[in-house]
Amino acid sequence: MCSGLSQRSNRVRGKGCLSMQYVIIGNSTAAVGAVEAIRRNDKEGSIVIISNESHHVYSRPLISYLLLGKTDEHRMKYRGDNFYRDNKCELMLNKTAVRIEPEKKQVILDDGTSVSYDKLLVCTGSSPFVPPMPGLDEVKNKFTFYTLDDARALDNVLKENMKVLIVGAGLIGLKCAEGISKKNVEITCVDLAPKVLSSILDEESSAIVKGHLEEHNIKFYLKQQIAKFEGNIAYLSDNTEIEFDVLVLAVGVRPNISLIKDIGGKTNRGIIIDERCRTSIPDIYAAGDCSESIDISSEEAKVMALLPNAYMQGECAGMNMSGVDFVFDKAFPMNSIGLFGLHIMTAGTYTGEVYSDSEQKNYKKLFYSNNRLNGFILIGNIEKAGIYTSLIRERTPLDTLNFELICKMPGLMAFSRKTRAEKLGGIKNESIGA
Amino acid sequence: MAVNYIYPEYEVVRNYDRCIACRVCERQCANEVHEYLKDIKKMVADDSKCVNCHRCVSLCPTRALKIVKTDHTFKENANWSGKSIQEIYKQAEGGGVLLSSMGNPEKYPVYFDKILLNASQVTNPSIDPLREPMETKVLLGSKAQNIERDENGRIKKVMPPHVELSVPVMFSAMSYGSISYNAHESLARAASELGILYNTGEGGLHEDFYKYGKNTIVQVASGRFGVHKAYLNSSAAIEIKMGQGAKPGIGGHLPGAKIVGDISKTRMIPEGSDAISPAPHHDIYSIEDLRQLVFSLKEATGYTKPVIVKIAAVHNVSAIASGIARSGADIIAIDGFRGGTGAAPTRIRDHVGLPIELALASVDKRLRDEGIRNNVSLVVAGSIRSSADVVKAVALGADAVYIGTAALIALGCHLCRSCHTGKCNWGIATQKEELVKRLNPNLGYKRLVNLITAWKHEIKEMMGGMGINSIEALKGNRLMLRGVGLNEKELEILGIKHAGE
Amino acid sequence: MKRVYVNEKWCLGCHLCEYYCAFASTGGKDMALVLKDIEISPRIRIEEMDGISFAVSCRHCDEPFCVKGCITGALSKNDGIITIDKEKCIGCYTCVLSCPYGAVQPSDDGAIQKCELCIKTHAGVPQCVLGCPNGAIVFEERGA
Amino acid sequence: MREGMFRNLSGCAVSGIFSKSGKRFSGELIIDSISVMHERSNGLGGGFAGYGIYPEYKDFYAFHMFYDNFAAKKECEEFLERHFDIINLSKIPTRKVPQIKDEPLIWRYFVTPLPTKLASSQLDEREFVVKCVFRINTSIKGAYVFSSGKNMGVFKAMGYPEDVGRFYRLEEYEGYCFTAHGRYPTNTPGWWGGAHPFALLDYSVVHNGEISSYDANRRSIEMYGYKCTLQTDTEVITYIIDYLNRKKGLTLKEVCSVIAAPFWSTIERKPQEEREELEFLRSTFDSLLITGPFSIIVGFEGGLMALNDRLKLRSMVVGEKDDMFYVASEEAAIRVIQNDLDRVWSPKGGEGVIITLEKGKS
Repeated sequence: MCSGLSQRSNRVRGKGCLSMQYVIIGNSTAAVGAVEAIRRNDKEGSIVIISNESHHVYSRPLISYLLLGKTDEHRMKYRGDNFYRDNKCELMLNKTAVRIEPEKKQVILDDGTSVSYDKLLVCTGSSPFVPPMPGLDEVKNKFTFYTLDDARALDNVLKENMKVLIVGAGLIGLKCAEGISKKNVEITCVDLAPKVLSSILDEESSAIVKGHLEEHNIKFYLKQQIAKFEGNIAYLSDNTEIEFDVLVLAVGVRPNISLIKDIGGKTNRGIIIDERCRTSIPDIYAAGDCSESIDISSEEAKVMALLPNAYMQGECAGMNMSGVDFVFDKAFPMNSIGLFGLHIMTAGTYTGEVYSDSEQKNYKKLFYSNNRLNGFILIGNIEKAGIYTSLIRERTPLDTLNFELICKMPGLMAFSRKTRAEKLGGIKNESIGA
Repeated sequence: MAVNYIYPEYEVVRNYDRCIACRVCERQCANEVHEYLKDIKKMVADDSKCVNCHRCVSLCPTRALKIVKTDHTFKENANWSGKSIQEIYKQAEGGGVLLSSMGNPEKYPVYFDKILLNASQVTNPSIDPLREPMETKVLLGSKAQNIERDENGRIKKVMPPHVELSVPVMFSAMSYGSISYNAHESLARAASELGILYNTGEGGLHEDFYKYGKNTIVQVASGRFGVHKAYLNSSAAIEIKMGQGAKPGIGGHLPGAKIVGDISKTRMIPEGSDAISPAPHHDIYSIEDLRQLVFSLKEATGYTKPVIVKIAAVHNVSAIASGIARSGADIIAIDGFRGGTGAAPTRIRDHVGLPIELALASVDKRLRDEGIRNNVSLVVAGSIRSSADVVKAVALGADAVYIGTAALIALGCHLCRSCHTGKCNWGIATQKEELVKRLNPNLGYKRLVNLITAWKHEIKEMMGGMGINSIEALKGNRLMLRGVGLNEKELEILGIKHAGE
Repeated sequence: MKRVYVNEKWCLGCHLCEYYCAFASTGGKDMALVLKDIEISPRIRIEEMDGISFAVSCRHCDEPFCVKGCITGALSKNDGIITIDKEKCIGCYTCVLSCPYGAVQPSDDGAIQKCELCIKTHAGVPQCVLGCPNGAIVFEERGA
Repeated sequence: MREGMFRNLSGCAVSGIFSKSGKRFSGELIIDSISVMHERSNGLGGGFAGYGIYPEYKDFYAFHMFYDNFAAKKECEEFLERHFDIINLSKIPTRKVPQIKDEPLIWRYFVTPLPTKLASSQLDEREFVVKCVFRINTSIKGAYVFSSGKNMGVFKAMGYPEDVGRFYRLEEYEGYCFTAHGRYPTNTPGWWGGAHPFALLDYSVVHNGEISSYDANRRSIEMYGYKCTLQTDTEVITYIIDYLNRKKGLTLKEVCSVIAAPFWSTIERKPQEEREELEFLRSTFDSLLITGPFSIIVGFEGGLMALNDRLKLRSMVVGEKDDMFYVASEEAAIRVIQNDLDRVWSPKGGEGVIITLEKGKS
């Protein structure tokens, strides 16, 4: 068993062996991670990627930046134009996998054709979830904000001074707000939760963020539900009327798990995978937003729909699919968001004792228990935040370092001299010439 | 104190067009010359603290700094120099002996600079060291006096204890305490890589360096610091220090403040106690006492190691050397009056002793006249500055030379002559941890290796030019030398002809 | 693969590496002209406290979380060197959040900056290494 | 100006002929050989050594003397009378040759030390003789012993060697070994005593070359009581060989390992026993290592040794035919007297070729 890149092939593939057929359903981050890992070990096997979109692989989180004008569709490409060619991938665009036949080891597509596989990766991601709301069907300009096509559609209708109502003050909703702010539109945000970014911020930090967003003219109605829509007016549960030209639904997403669930694979909210990204069905792997794995910071199984996670799970799946035993057991929630110039970083779980330190918009909160750092929230000064992240990722015992110091100031200074020597490579330096 | 009589000797000149206020000068000056004024975002300097060590100059990334000698002057006076006047001010103020470091800086003749080397033309070919072997290896020690044969007529190869050098240059005695751990390590590692020897000086030997024993000369000096059996036996040779060129007739004094930690342990004296090396060895009041010490040390080391007796070059040096050559010593080291030191009374440093060139010439001659030159090897020290000095010394009759100052310069010493302050900005003559670390032995030892390697190449070139391919054929080969601008007496003492003869 | 290694034992805390780094990234010819009166933003940074100091710059990890987590694909590792495509970077700082060494920094231009080993432009040796007066930063091969 | 007042540099020609069987042959042969190398000399010195030439006086030291004047002769003879039993004395026979001018008085004495003097000196006989030779050469002005061995003699003069040979009527001598020297000094006004061979007791040395270690060697050998009065390489080489072979008891092969010691790198590659011996010799007599170009032929009682410097910076060829052994600066000098050679070779630098009489021959 191994993790990281120290890998050992347990299957010899040489000339004369039948070439492997890898099939990947989905064409986003996890798929790229898988392709890159497979090609490290297997230069010959065929890789088929089935995508229900029509695009070269792009970075989904960038759609808000696209609207903001910070990137464009070319630069949004997650990998270069030659990615599929260089990695010898057959890309099937605009095809939806409707069924897997595990006994025949094949995938049935929406056009009735089938693709057979030796190893299959399901990285179907998730889909926006739209709860039932009275009158919603009648709303004309309503959008979800999840895919490039969503972003294009939204962009097409937005005009200056329009009123935009965003339902959902989570990550997607707020990034959307930032993205469209460029268009000089009036933005209102409604959320059932009492705070913004409720899934990743605590009250104090959320208040800071909210305040900051309000400074940028975003109006919030929190702890409010949409009671109903009447044409261009939304009625909240407290009867507040909000007039809008465009409605964005950013309430949440749901993992696309049906392909596995339908054939009796183990699922919960997401497809259940082990630390090698295997589903309960032989030769079928899952990775990315559609999957559910153990969050090492809380030791609970959960869907962690985060890009870094998706890549590393895809990579782990790809490694195992191509015959190299590889473990990914470092998943935990982790977010880095900028909103109108304010940076917010969070990671892990917010349980245990708290170290906090805040000054105006600089906010820091560390959560720790049992000699481990469980999670943190940083706003404003995010310098060297990765050092905190690594404490969570590596489950570093806090008594091996100067915790008091690292709380104040993330840095290698807080580690022991020996650890620093290892980290910076200098440990071998001391023996030079001896 | 009402009046400050002393005007700063140097001025720090900063080119503000080039200064980017990176503050490296400020961080690197142990004398606290430089300071950053936050308000005006400018660096300033206090000239009076500057010792002209060039640390700031060398590290300034934009070459914004230089140090110049002040042109502030006293009224011209051929007799009363500014230096003499300033020294009186200092003594009138402090009432003490003036202390200095490194070698005699005064304008005495440098005989090496008045000697020229020979080269072959026509009648005798020069030899190209790049094509032909050119031997610089030297064995130091006394020579077998008799040839004995076994029953089969084969020579009994009984060689008196000796040491081997790949090139006739050794690092002279500099104690751990007077120089830093890192300087010591640099010397030890360089000696080891070069196949030469370094010398512990009188401060004992740090345990970490026992592993360089094959390349170590351990010193036994009047203070007997750190001398014990394991110390003696960890060496390649043992040196009895009777005198030192920089301060003949004077002992040493390492203040208690420097006797801390490892230094105290290595010297085997309590922390904080002054390390006083008496002027004489209190068990050596005459030559026969020396002989007893020589044989005591041989006894302690099973007659396996050559014993060196080091003396300062003083007026009757040849008679003293003759006595030492008959005392059982295998090697005599003679230290000239320009030899360096970590601290010496200025008057002693500048006014006592002999130029090594004259001392060497007369000792070599005397030992030959007495037929005992092969009883001992001769090692000379006291400002060997280049490979040319090495070649000249060997041609005058030396078997090898010691270099101290040259080695320190290779390690970064800028001869600011402030060792005695303990604030060496180059991490050499200091025990302050933050300064000591400035000398990284990984770099330091390589610089020493480079220096000696370069000298070795040059020595070979010069030998080749003379048509000599083995250093022993250069030893005492005074015909290869000619004097320029020397008087009859000087030529006679040096045993060389004048150029043109 | 040669890497930059740092040994705090020899770090003098002189900060020269930072200045040489800052200078190198400008591509200018004369440090005095380029760095005069500006606040430098080097890719290598000294951490110092209580007489201990050391420089930290990108380790070009074998398992680069910054690359794997990069949401745009702007960070990539080629020939052992992790480089940034500043065109693609949108400054989300996921890499800042991922780097276990704190070696990735936000930069003035909105993207991030990090050591990209300035070996192509400077005789095969990074400027911080050339600028270090005491061998505390070295560039060498040290096996796995 | 004469030899000894300045350091004399020279190029030269050498030649030697040796009969291993001890068969005596005429000095004519060596003249023929050396004359081939005429252009390697410049007329400022030539000479010969012959071994086995005085069989009737073989137990007596044959002193060959140059006298500047009769006063010197008188003083020297008084000295000889006081220390030796003079068995025979005579002028050395010469013939007038136009090229040879300004000859000194040239005399020959067959002597043996007076037993009482020898006993009171506490020296062995040969050392006693050496001491006396040095005494004459350094303290009797105008007298110079240029040959002092038994059953051998040196003949030398200013001039080309072939003229010197005719001058000394060398063809009238027969011996088992002859060596010859033609000199090409760069600056000498010429003095007969300065011509070569240089000899002490029965060691005679002819030498081609200019050694760069001269002063190191000189100052070293002078420590052992030798006086280098001539300031020539040949003189110092002769003394070194005498010192090592006679006084220190080294074999000639061992002598070669001192004066043309192998490089340390060569020594390191030798088997242990040999390596230790070479290390011992080289380090014990470090100052007697001779560097710079030389080829020497050393004559001694019953043998001949040819040796080149360790880099072989001077030419030297060796040839053999039956019991005859030849050595010369140039092969032509051998071919001219024996073209039908069994073997011809160039010894390596530092490789001494030592030839001695076959057992029982003398």
